[in-house]
Amino acid sequence: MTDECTPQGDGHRSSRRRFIATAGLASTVGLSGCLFTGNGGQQGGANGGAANGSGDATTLTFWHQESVPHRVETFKRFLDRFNEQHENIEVRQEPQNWDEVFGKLSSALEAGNEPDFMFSLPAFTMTFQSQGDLVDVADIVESVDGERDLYDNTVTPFTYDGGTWGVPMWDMVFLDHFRTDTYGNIDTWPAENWEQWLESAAQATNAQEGRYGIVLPANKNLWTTENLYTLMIENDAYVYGPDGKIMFDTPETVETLDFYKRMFNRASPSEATSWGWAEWERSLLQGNAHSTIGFSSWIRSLQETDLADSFGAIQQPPVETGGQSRSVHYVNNIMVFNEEKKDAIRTWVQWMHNPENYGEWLANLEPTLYLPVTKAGENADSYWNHELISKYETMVRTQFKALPNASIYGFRDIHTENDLYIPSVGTLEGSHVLAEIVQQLIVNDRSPEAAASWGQQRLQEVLGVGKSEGL
Amino acid sequence: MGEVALQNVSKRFGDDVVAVDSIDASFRDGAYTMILGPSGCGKTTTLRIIAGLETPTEGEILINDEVVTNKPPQKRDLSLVFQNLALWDHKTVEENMEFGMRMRGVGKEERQARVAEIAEILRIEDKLGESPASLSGGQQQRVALGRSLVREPELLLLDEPLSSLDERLRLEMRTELARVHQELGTTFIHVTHNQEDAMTIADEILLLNNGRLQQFDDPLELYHNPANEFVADFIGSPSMNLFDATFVADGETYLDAGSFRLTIPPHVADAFRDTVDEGDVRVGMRPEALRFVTDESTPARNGTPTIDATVTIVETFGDFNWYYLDTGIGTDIVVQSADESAMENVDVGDSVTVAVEVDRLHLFDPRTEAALL
Amino acid sequence: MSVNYAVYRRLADLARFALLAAVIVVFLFPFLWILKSSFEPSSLLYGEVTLIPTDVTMAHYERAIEIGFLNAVKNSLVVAVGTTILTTGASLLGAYSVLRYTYPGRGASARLILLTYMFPHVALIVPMYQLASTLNVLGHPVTLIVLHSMLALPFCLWILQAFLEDIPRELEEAALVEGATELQAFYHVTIPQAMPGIIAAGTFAFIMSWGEYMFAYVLMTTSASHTVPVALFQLLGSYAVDWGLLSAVGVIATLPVLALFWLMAKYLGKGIAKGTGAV
Amino acid sequence: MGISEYFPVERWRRGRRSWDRRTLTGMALMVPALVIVAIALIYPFLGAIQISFLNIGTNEFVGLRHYRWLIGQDVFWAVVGRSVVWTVANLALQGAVGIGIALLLHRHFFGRDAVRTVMLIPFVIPSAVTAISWQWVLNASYGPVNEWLLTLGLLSTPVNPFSEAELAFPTVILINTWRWAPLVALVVFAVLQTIPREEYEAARIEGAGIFSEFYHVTYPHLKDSLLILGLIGFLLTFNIFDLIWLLTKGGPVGVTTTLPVFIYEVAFNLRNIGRASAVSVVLFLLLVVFVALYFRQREFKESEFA
Repeated sequence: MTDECTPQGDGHRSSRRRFIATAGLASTVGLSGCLFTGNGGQQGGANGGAANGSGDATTLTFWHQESVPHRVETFKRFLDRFNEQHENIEVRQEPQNWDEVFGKLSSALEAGNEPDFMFSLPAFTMTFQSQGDLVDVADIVESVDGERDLYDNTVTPFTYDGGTWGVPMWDMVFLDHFRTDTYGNIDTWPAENWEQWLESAAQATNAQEGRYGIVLPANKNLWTTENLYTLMIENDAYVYGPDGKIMFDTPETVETLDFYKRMFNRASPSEATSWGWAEWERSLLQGNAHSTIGFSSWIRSLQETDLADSFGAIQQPPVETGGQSRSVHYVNNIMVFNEEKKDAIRTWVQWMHNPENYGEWLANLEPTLYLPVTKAGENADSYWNHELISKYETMVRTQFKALPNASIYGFRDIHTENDLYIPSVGTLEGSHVLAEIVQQLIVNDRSPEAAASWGQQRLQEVLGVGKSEGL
Repeated sequence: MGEVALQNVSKRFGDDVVAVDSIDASFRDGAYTMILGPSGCGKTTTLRIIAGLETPTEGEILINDEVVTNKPPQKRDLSLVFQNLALWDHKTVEENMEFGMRMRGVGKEERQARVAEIAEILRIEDKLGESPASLSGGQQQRVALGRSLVREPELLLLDEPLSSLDERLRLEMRTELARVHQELGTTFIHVTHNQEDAMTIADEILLLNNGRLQQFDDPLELYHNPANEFVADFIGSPSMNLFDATFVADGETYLDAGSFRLTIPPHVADAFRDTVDEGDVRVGMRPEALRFVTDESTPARNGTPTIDATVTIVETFGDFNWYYLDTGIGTDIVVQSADESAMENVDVGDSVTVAVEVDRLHLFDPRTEAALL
Repeated sequence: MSVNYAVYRRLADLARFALLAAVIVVFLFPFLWILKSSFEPSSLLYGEVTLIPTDVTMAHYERAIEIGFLNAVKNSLVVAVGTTILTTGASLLGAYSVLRYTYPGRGASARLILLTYMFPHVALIVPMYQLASTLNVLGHPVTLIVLHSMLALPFCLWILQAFLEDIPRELEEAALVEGATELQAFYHVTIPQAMPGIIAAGTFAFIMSWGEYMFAYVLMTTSASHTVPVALFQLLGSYAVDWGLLSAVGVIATLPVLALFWLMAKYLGKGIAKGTGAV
Repeated sequence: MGISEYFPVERWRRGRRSWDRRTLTGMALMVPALVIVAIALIYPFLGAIQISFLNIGTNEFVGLRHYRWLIGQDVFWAVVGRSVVWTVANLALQGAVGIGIALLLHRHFFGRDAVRTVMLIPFVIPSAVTAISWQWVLNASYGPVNEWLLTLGLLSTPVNPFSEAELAFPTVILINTWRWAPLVALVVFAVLQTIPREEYEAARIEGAGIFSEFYHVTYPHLKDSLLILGLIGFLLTFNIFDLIWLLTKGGPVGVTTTLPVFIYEVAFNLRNIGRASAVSVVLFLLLVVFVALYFRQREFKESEFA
């Protein structure tokens, strides 16, 4: 028995009120905003300032998205070599994930704590350029061009708005990869036009045996976007019209979507709606998938299997016989955030582009995937000396052949000719709308016309860009 | 020295609840005082105020003439045995017992010696290494007592220490407490709701009801001279018979209960008239002050009043019985009788006559409930 | 009749066991699958689906160590242990405060902590990054420790509150009466008495911190400071996935927390039950 | 009666002092927890509110523009709806599975404690590992589940549940249920252990079957715990980001884009942190309203959430 009378706390009614009042108070204080001041303007923030304590040495921190171990190791090898040879500069890598890096970079930019430079792609470069985050690197590009002769179409995606905003570091291009043992038996191979292509892929397909002529993805990822876009480029279909507005819903797009869908239905595994690169590789190595359009990224893993010698690649067949094969390419560039360290960055870029280092670097980073962007690089012994590059020389030569006719959305001929500046391309890529359109087409089984019109709407909505007047 | 005084002490919880209401009391040094009262009367709160676990809303606490009202418990030289014992299961018996000395920086050897000494007195010397949880209820009780006694506090507070024990153990521990108190001479303040405990071992009893002090006296005084109706009702088993009556003093002096009258014998009538006004009173009669009138006895001779009644229930205890009598006043009158002939002859349904010892009649003011006589 | 009942009971027991077995299989299968795969040579991973590896290799684990994954394990240990200490300490004091004291704003501050579960954490990334940058603690474990503590705090508070409620107040008062100060009573009595709750809350905080991904990715700016989930997803690079390595790393990422859980399961279980007011 | 009766200064002083000491101690003990919440939640939370009124990058004040934008977005309301479905479906499934498992464990049998422990493993595994292993196990081309279903003839072609518009959402919900149901089971089991055996025996004597036994004996005991679990579960589940993001990134065709994923997409993929913050604030307000209603609706003991 206890006699004490414990005081009861205030009833829930008043507590609840207090609780809501607390929340309300918090919001009010937030509105006044006095606690929080954005400091997005600061450049070269706390982390590794302009020059650190040890004499005049400049520390360069850069981000890249090549986070798998062997690429990180390759980077490290070259960074160690560079740092050894340059007393005053120390370069440090911070590998990132493509999937989440933009949250991190956005945060870093807001806090003024971004890296000094970063590996990127044309669309993303433009996004950050449009926000005023980037430093003009025309001088660096010029010096590399002067010394090593850059290919024009690797520079154009970065030249707009009165400057050059990215230094091309390597290129990647889509080819049509196929298993020679399967496709060798098909008379219409190599296909001369899209219909033959479709026919050949269909012939190579035997769904009962789990064998598919081609893998066309329909997942919400970059690979799907690229697949559709490659075919659109081939067929003269556009996302942005000549006025920089959305010009998606055109007969060319409908044709392309129609082809995509027919090809998917006849020759692609239905579960490819969820695939990314990893699944395609698996499927290839398991012998289920026999061709794909894409980057030549799996050559390294192929070596462990018996497929290594039965693999070939051609440029994508043109739409019509005798037409021009075209493709999508991804120039990987660096974008520079820190003006003050530009000299050091130039030194590093020039060193990386030195054919002795350059060829070896790209060949080891991911053999057959990453292509030199300079004449000097293309001819560098250090590149061709790599075991896999030489083994797949034909394939690599085909890549070089495809490159001059490859382009990328936002930076197509009609855009560069008109000197158009389309900052929403970054959003386009981040939003995966093109991949979504493929999903509408395949997963939601819309007609090509409906998918094209859905896409036009969606693009305008997501990008906040109006409808193009057309060509 | 272990003298405790409460000066006008009140404790309120919130605005409505008054747990302790203006208590003034002085506890004698070295005495065994029981704070007695029904559940919720404020006795534990009073004890906790003395211990320093509660701060009074009003009033002062003095220990050895020093005001300690706002001193935390650790600064008062006292100890408390909790109702639930509050033994620390994560410590051994020995660690439990030596804790107070450890907190006071007593050296290890001395601590061990003291613990051993007290453990022997309490007969738990072979349990020192064990966890309290593994001990029996009585042993736990001894450990709790030992923890409090070991550093010889001037004042030992006990909060219902016997309530969790079964009957046999309770009796044993009660005796044990009395023995220990005698040996040590420490001031004991012991809270209980059990009047039997209080009556048997207390030097003094402080009786509380609804937070108010009812009476603070030695046990016999409480029994024989209850200060008010509550004390009269609370002390004694079975309870005092209480009923309404009218005191009439016109010529004849009597108490009119409606269905019967108690005539006040002439030799005490004057005393009644002097202290009690005519009118409504509450009458109290201890069951043991009533006795059956048999043929052999002639109570009327010296004017002893009697009541005629019918027996409704008989409860047998062996050496005495309780008889519930219907006298027509609405409540039963209880008689406790050890008279052998009555125990043999009186049964349910019998008509009986009981005599009332006028000397042991209590009268209370029906409004203030204070004792009149 | 009784025979039928016995048969019925037997059947019911069988059904119960079958269901439980199915449940356990479903609950464990994904982890067992990567456990199995982590020991398979890469060539087998691309082949047929088998339950038992036909060939066993430690190569993936060797590779995991070679690429420095243990550094991530070390980082995660630092962060998780820090989170555990901070959360447990703060919630022990907080729960004690709510339970034993009355003061203006007590209920409000306790409820304020519930806000933790009401604001989308994704939206905290940018401001949090700015704060960490201003304080120059980006990439420092303390940043994650504070964040993870915030995430684990409400539930740990509930757990500890429930445990503290079960400690009779008299145990502390006995210590006070014996001459201990409030602090000493807290140390000598409350903490030992609340130990099962402290262990439960600590285990919960550790598990939560160990698995957290998004804040860890954004705020741990250098690869040297990456925690386990971040390092794990770094392996899922574009255009190349080494599934064998990924499985091995997944197993390494799980083992410490699994071991801790196995040791503390009794306490954690009780803690969760109490924290949600079940008992 | 002296004036001191009206101004009991001495008592005030004394009372105030003792009040102060305990009050200050109590407040001081709360400080560490509040500091953590202030640093890691309140401060960034206020920051997010501020950002929701800014055009980030230029730091230009845009008033309610972001809010107007999102109110007008059908997508936003679709996502809100999806989040509600996500939460309710998860809670319902977790409740059903959790109670089911707890009932299976209710009767004592050899090895029950081990089962109870093993059962919690999904909750312990880091969500990153969970995501990777489920993606693998359910993978259409090399996952075992498809392989077996094909062998058993239950499927004619492999199916990757993460990529089918109809399957992706249920699959993610199921995986999240897989992760959290053990916890519900644990709690329910703990409650079941507190139900006196006599109540079941009484029900059985009165002729109750399994279902009426559950309804009349088990359920009333569970109700209170489920209410609290329901609230915590609702808030936690509503804000789940990691697992969905790691499994599907909100796809395919956005069918798994719940509010937190949407916020991430708007903030970082679409690079509009202001809008994303506005969405977050609205989401927060929705949850405040929900919690307020919940508190109004249900009797909560002060201690549960104090």
